[in-house]
Amino acid sequence: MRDYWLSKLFFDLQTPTAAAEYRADREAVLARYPLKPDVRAAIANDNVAALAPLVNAYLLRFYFLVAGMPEADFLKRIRSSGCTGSAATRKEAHHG
Amino acid sequence: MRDYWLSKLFFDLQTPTAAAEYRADREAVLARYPLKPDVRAAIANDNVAALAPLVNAYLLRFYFLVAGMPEADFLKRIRSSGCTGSAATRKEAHHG
Amino acid sequence: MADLVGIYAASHGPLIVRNWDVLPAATRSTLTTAFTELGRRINAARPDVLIVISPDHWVNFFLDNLPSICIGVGETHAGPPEPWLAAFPHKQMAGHAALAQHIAAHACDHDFEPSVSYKLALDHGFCIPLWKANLDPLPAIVPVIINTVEPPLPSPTRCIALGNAIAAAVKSFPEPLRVALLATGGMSHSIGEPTMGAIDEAFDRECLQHLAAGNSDESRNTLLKFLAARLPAAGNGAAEMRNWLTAHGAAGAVGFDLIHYSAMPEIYVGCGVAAWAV
Amino acid sequence: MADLVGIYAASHGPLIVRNWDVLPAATRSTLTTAFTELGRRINAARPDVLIVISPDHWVNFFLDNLPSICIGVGETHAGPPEPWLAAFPHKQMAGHAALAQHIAAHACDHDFEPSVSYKLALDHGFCIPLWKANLDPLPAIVPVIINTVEPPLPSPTRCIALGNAIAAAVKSFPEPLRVALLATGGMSHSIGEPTMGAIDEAFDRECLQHLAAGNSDESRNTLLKFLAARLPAAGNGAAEMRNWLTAHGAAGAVGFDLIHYSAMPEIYVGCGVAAWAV
Ligand SMILES: [Fe+3]
Ligand SMILES: [Fe+3]
Repeated sequence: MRDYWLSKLFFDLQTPTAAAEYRADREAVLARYPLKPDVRAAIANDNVAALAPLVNAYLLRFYFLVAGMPEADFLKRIRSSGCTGSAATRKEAHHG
Repeated sequence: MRDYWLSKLFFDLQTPTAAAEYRADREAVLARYPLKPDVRAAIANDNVAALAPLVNAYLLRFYFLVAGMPEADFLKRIRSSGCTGSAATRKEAHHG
Repeated sequence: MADLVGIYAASHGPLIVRNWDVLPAATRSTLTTAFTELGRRINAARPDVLIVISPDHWVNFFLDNLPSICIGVGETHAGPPEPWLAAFPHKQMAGHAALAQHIAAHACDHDFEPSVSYKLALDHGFCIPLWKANLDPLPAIVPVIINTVEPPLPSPTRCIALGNAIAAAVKSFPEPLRVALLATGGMSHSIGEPTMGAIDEAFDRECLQHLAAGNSDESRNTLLKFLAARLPAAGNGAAEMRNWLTAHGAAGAVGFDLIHYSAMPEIYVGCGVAAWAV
Repeated sequence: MADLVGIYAASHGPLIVRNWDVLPAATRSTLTTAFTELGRRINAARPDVLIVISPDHWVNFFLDNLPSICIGVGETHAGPPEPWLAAFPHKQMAGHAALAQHIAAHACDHDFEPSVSYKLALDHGFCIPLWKANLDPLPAIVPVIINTVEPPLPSPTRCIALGNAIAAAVKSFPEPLRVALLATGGMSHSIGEPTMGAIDEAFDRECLQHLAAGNSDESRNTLLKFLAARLPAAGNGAAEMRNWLTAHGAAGAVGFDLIHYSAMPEIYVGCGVAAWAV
């Protein structure tokens, strides 16, 4: 199950203008999305493990690129997250 | 085959604000859509017969309500248009 | 472990609401009686969740990405955006994300290719029957949108099969839930085309007979042959009979109870209200 | 009367473009050789239209309405919106609305429920192979988007069947046209999940063997069993093998020619380029 507004935030940050605004003033951008408090806290703390189950893996990875986290850091965090892979992957067996 | 921008215009006019703006200043609204000249002329002339094949029948009917044409007039025009029914209907047989 | 506790269908012509105050008293009385009986039956079935099968009338989708079938998996759904439905009593309606996701996954596993939506507004196709039937409490809604307004439209054959798949998905849902299904739209009518206002009463009555004949292979083939021959001439709005076919496929057995039918040119539709046995 | 004149597949990893200047010389040379040979073959087939089967990587669609399958019926398509693809030589690409509508109608008639789009931007999944293969002239493009990034995903079985339906639709198109098909994506890779960077070379090589074994009922069943067992562990990006399966279903006969395969961790993908006999 995805968090709609978290996903929408990450989706919208794909445009270079939105990404630049986010890097300049995170709070102003975040204020436009009705994020749940725990989701908002996970963003504030760059908590990869908490965000991973709530959003598509492609969007997750893209977000941390935009947010300025080095890819090596992202990889370390996702690997220690306890996350076993994206929903798309986990659904494979089921979708046969 | 539908005309995308004509359809988009009619679709957008569903909001009361857009409909009010259209009634107050058609040209300002039309200028925002890259309409082909013949499509634009058909709108200017309330040419139901010319517009009918280019747009979904629900949107067509809705547009003339917004544009202020009495339903009786619309019916007279669509009935004399030579149009044999919406694409959705014509597709029934084909789609089995 | 979920149970399918009721299967229903009802027309949803906008004029039922838009023109209510100027409709003949006899029409209002007939509609009130029919929808009250529909509501009485749904309330009596005590569903936790109501799967509502309806078209989208250019509210959620446009030519950018027009789905054949869309399943609403949101936790909530917005009320109708049509200005003339401003008095509809729910601005937000609860969804049932887990059941909806289960139905979507089951559909993908069984050879359907639906789209899914986490964020839908439910237009008059959903809300007129819900409102007029006066459901109390309003169950959680799982919206299933079948495109009947502009190609791509799923074929009648596939709508029956989809109903069957939805019923199987409900039965395989791992939590105890009472689930009902309401199909909306139809019967014969035309919107924005030369036949607007015309109702093909003979089509509607014969269609009801075929639905009453049940869902054996033979009855289904007879119904599909009838539709192939007659649906194209029954008006673009008659394409909404796909929703009834989905309900019919979910029922999958003999037992169809007509609550009301009459041709109602004053609201532009052949107005049918019905219940299937479960 | 249209003819299917070529069927191809190629990986589309973004780093092929984003990191081109910093890739090892040997990698660049290998990629250039493979894509040049792909382009040579497509150009030699002289297609008027190229059906391109690719995922959408969150460019056109969002959770509001996420399709399993979408067919692009526009007269034109926009070029890639990714900033790092700004140098892609086409801001607009011609579509083929008539063929696309014919494929969509044929799909609906044959038990598929695609969405259709009149307005798509073609992302790197489409444009990296088109660019690197250096097609001249660029044929008209009919985009077929198969969702491989986030459920709902069509099942592998259905992707093979869809390819078969696309081939039948092409053959039944009433105008003389030379039509080729290019599937993009895969092979094994992971994006944004713990295995990111890992490549399952054994999976890729065994998958290629199954594709080379043709499309008899027996080969297809063996392939599908292999995928059911191994695809889930080959990374979320391996879901894009659905596009290869669609090409395989369109080919429907023995004759598969591997142009290139190597595991390329430097671009995060098992990189395959191939052609089927037609
Ligand atoms: Fe309707
Ligand atoms: Fe990809």
